[in-house]
Amino acid sequence: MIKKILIIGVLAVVGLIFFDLFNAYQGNESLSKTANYYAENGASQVGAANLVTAIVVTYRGLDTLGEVTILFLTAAIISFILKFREEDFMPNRSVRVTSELLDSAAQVIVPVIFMVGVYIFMNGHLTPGGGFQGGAVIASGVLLMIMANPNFGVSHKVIAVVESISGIAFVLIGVLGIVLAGGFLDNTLLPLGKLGDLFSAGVIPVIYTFVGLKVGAELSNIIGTISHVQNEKN
Amino acid sequence: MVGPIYIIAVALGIAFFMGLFGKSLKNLSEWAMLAGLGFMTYVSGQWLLEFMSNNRAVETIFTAGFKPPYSINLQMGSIEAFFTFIINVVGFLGAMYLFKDLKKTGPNAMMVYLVFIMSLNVVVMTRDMFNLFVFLEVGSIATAGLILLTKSGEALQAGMKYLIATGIISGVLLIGIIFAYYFSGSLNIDDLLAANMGASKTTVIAVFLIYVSIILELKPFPANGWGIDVYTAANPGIGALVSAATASAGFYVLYKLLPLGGAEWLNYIAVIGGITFVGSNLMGTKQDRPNRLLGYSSIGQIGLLMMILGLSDILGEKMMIIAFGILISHYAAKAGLFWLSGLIQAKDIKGWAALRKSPFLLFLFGTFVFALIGFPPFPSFFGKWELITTLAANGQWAWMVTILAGSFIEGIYLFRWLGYAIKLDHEDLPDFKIEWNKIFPIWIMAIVLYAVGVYVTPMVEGGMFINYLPLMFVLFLFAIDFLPVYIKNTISIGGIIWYMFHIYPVLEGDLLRLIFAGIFLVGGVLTLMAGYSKKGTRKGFYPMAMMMFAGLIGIIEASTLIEFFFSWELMTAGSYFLIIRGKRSMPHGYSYMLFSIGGAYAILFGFALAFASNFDTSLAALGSINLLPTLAYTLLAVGFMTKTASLGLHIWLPGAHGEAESDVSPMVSAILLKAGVFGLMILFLYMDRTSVGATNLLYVLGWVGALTTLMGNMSAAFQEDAKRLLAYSSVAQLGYILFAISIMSQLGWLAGFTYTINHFMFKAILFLVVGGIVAKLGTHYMYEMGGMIKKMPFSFIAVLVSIIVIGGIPPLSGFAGKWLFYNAVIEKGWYFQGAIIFFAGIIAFLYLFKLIHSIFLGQLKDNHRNIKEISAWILVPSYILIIGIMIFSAFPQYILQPIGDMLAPYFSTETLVWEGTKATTSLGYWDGTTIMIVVATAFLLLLAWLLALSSKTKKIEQFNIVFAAERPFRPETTHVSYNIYAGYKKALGFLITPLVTAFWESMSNLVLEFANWLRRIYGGSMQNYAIHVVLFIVVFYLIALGGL
Amino acid sequence: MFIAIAIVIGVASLIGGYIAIHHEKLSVAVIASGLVSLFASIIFLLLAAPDVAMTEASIGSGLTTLIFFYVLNKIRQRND
Amino acid sequence: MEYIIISTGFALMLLGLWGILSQKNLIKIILGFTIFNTGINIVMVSIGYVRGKAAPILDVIKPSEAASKIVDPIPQALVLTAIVIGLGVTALMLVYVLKLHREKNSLDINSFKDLKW
Repeated sequence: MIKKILIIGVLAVVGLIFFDLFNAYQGNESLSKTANYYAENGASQVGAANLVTAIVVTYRGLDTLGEVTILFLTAAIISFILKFREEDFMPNRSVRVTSELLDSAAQVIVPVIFMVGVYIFMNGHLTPGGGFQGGAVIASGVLLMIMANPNFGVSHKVIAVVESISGIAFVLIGVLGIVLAGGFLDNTLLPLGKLGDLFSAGVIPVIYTFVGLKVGAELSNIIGTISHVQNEKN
Repeated sequence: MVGPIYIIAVALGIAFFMGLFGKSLKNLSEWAMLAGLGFMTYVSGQWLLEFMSNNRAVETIFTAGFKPPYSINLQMGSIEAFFTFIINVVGFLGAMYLFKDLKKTGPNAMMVYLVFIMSLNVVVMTRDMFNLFVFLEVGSIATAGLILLTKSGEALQAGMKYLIATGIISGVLLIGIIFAYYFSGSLNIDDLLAANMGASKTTVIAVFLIYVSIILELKPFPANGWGIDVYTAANPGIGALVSAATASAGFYVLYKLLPLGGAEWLNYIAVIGGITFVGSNLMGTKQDRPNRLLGYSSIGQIGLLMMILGLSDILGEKMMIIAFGILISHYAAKAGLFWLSGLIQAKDIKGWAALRKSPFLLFLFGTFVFALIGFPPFPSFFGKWELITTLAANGQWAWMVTILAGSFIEGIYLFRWLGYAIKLDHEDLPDFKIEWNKIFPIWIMAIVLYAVGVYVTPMVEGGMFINYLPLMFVLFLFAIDFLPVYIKNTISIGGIIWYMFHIYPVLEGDLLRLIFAGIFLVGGVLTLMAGYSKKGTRKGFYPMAMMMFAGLIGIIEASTLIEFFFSWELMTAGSYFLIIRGKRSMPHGYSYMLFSIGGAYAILFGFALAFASNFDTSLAALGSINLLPTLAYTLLAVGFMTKTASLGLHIWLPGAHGEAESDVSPMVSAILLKAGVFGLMILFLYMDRTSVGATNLLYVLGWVGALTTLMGNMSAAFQEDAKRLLAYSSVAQLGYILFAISIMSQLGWLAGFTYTINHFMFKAILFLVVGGIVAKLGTHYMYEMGGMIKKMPFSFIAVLVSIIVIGGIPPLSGFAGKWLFYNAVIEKGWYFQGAIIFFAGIIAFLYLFKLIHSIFLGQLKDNHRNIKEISAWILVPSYILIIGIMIFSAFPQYILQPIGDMLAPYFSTETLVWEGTKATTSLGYWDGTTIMIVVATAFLLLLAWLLALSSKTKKIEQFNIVFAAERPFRPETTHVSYNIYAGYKKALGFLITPLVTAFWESMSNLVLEFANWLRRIYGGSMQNYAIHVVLFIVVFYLIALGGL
Repeated sequence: MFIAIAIVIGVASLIGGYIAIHHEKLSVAVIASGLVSLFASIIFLLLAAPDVAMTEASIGSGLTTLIFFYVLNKIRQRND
Repeated sequence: MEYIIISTGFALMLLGLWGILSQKNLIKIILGFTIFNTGINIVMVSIGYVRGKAAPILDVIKPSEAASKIVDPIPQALVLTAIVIGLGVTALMLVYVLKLHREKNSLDINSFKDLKW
């Protein structure tokens, strides 16, 4: 009880800090200087209609690389924590009988989900959404497959290959930016094209595709590992 | 030049690539990881080299082809190059060290490892606030993964605690960053620093949030339970990384963001750092788990570094060298210690006794411990020196006390630990395998410590004068440590003799130094000669003995404060290792070290005051202290008195000297103690003795000296242990010296010198001979000896001569000392103290009689019938010293007259006048040569008479009359000299109740109890640790911004 | 109009948050927290941030919730 | 409106912190973290909001007049990153809890106090 009162007291002061922050917040009437620069030059420098994408992939591309790395790390850590083994993915251990209806529904729906995912990250530079959202959607497709059929063999190998290749591609594009253009992850490796076209915005669609694939693979990896972990007998 | 961006690209590329290896190429992963880390090390190393050799501008790396603040930019300057380099080096070596663990866990773990090191590189290089956040997150997640390389419940719990705490911290940081962006319109760190957000009341909140989260990442006390547990539970290889690499990166982040808030915030950082430094070290004192202990120590060191950053306004341009020295020592020593811990895998620091199986590992351990405490020649020594002196120059007394107190507390547990490793009796020493991939990194870290230490020496003011020549000799002796004793002994003696010739021209004309150099070097040669009686290789003895002598002679040679302090610490380190060699010396070595560190810090404080008085680095600065002069004199005197073992500071001596090896006792007693005397003499000569403070100090010291003498002699009289008796006798003799020089007159000082020279000679003889006898008979106890006069006539004569000197009986030089002494006392008018000393002098006869009687006279013990005379190698130096005593006794004027002349300028009146062999004072005269001739004649006549009578004496064989039928329950009670002074003890024993020991014991209990009480905050609940984190934020907020 | 929606959604998300933290049944709590994310994505739409809204909906309320359920499921299996 | 929303964000943060600091069940604590993070995200996006302006997508808005017509895209980009990081941390925590549960067969935070002092 005393502890709860202490916590409430502590949080009251945290509330005070937030109140300070709230008081400091005055809303915005105009853009900050950095944002203003992006608004004015983003389209011409990067060629992406979606400025958020322009920032995420190009201006702050290093953050995105770090972000992808975090998911990558998480997947790697989870698989070694849960003592992941290839054998666990062999579809010979029936855990649960699934309804045939769900199974066949999944077979119809999953390809659609994949298509949607791919669409989202391919169009990341034009419309809302991008690699992360698309990747998440693809992962949810994988999830559905696992739910429908727990014995579904998410081939770890395939996932690993997709993950690795897209990761390497991301880094390579970054390095090519140094060699061929102005710096690491420079967008102007490819022509910027016409604002609003699918094939525009330099390497953004390419990067976002790889990010999407990589995020999709990483998330599937995480989900697959958790769902297939066996309960140790002890 | 390979661009720094390739550090990221290559690390990530390899990490991503590992996923492709599959089963068939799985074995490639570890080599790919090592290659990646090697590449990263190479890139940062080449930049470091570039910045060190060329004066080139900072390299900025723009990503995405745009200029900041519109895109993220990285920066590679000299400091970034340094930090990335040390991170990558420890990353590479750590990977070597963890090679098998990583391999066992599989490629996933290697990816995590590689990405972890990469993220720290980016954290150092990035100039974008949000990018910093992202890569800090990468680092924490990777850490949470690497903790689980150890598959234990504890590791899981620690990881969870870590995740919860860092989850809260990163949330706070994120809010801070977004508001910083809101206020300044930029995420670029340079823009944020320029925005001066600390100035406005509304914007300062963002500054607060960023500071508090970065500080929390550095695990400030007491909101750091989550961090400690990581150190405790994780694989020590990971502990090494977190301690060396993560902490360095975090420290650099704080440095990078330091100007964010303005000067006011520096104070908070300094205070938090100070609390962390002291608090965390205090926690360490009650700790028995090695990894956890290292965790506390790591956090303490980072606290010290935080404090240095906080004081950067005060430290000015010196901050760099200070922080560098302390950081690099922490980095290398902590990594090395964690790695050692991983080798030994003991659950308790007592298990480190296993290190004894490998002298090399013990050497490494010692290196790391001494580097952490800040002994020379390690970089932390120079860092601490600069830190304390610079703080003194700015009048920051409180900070100086904090730093020295924290360092001392750190010494408490580190030296306890080292003592365990060197000496602890351990029934079943745990076995450990020595694999080259684990040893190699540890060696590298030790080499780094020595190399950097030498490298920074000239950067410190006055440091270029430091003489590394003797240390090279020590190093050489280390290298030949496998050779047998007689070779090393000859080399050592040769080295000292060579140094005598080397140093004589330097010191010629400076009699004071010449005398002490003579004591140290001649004494060194003579005591070393006894070493020829030892067999085997005596591992570790010679380097340490030479280190002590190097320190001793360094003190003599020193012309600057830093040289003096450098040598002083060197001597302390060497003598510590010598003392702790004795069979039962562990606790005594430990208390010797604690008193020595305490004393050294007192000296450091005093020197800092001297330096700060008029920015003079030379030893002459002691002569013009105008900052708190009384305090400075007192601290210096106390510091030197820890070595002379004056009353109150003496409790280490009897054990340390009594239990030491037979030829170490004379070294540490006859020779080492004189270092303290030399220090006091230097101090007294330089200080302004007309000032009120100095006069009072001298008066107090006079009393301390008198009481020390009384206490020492009484304790000696009641001893049954022969070597302890001699040890207490040393305490008493040093009391005489202290008293004599406190008189501050020419006569007093002459007496002091006479006592110093006498004590050197007779104590060397006594410890050599008695030590030899003790070793021969296999017992320390005098009641188990007896009748040795016939077995060891040469020893008897040596002891007899020494006793005559101690007793001050004519014709030997002891009488000269006494005569001068009482003249000085009467001249000064210190009658009370003089009476005490006189009384103590009578007691001295008691123990002297006991000593010679119970060893040499009386019944020969049954089991000693076949004992032979002690080794000639012990007798030869003793007899050389006896010759010395005879010369000094017969011709004192050859030494005392020049000393008197030397002292003349310092003291107003020349009270001792020499006419040929006759010395005259206002109270009388004395002629050593004449006395010698008279007494010698009388003696010879007596001897002749005795010899003439001896033909009539009848010899009776000794019978065993002690027991008729049964053994007595306590055989010692049948010995006449056992408890011989029971009556006196009854009457006067209360005077030597070990009050001082009790005082220090209760002090240390107090500290330990306090630590024990305080550490209840680390109750183990992860939720409570989260509350601590939030509480830290809240309290910091209330203090910094809440007007509290 | 927007203000009214903001208030309603804000209150709803706080209630959701309260349930997530205090409801005894873990499954209900997890769903409630998923709802909080969903409300948050509506808030992001109000703030003219469709990208964030999409991400929050798919990752925050979708994937996160699912992972929670997977883990709960594993824990329950073990308790049985 | 943005004031209401940012207050909601702060309130969610407090609520999440309350959950983290007071709940005994580890799953609840992680739920507290997701709510805490959601609150942070809301605060961050609100920071970039400009009253009455549109989303930063230049499909209808012409690039030349974008500066006066859109909200700040930077906080949105940051939040995108933050959400993904949050997912990673949450997943990692959950797996930790899974393992902890196996260790002691309990989800109570107070049963994991093996390391202390």
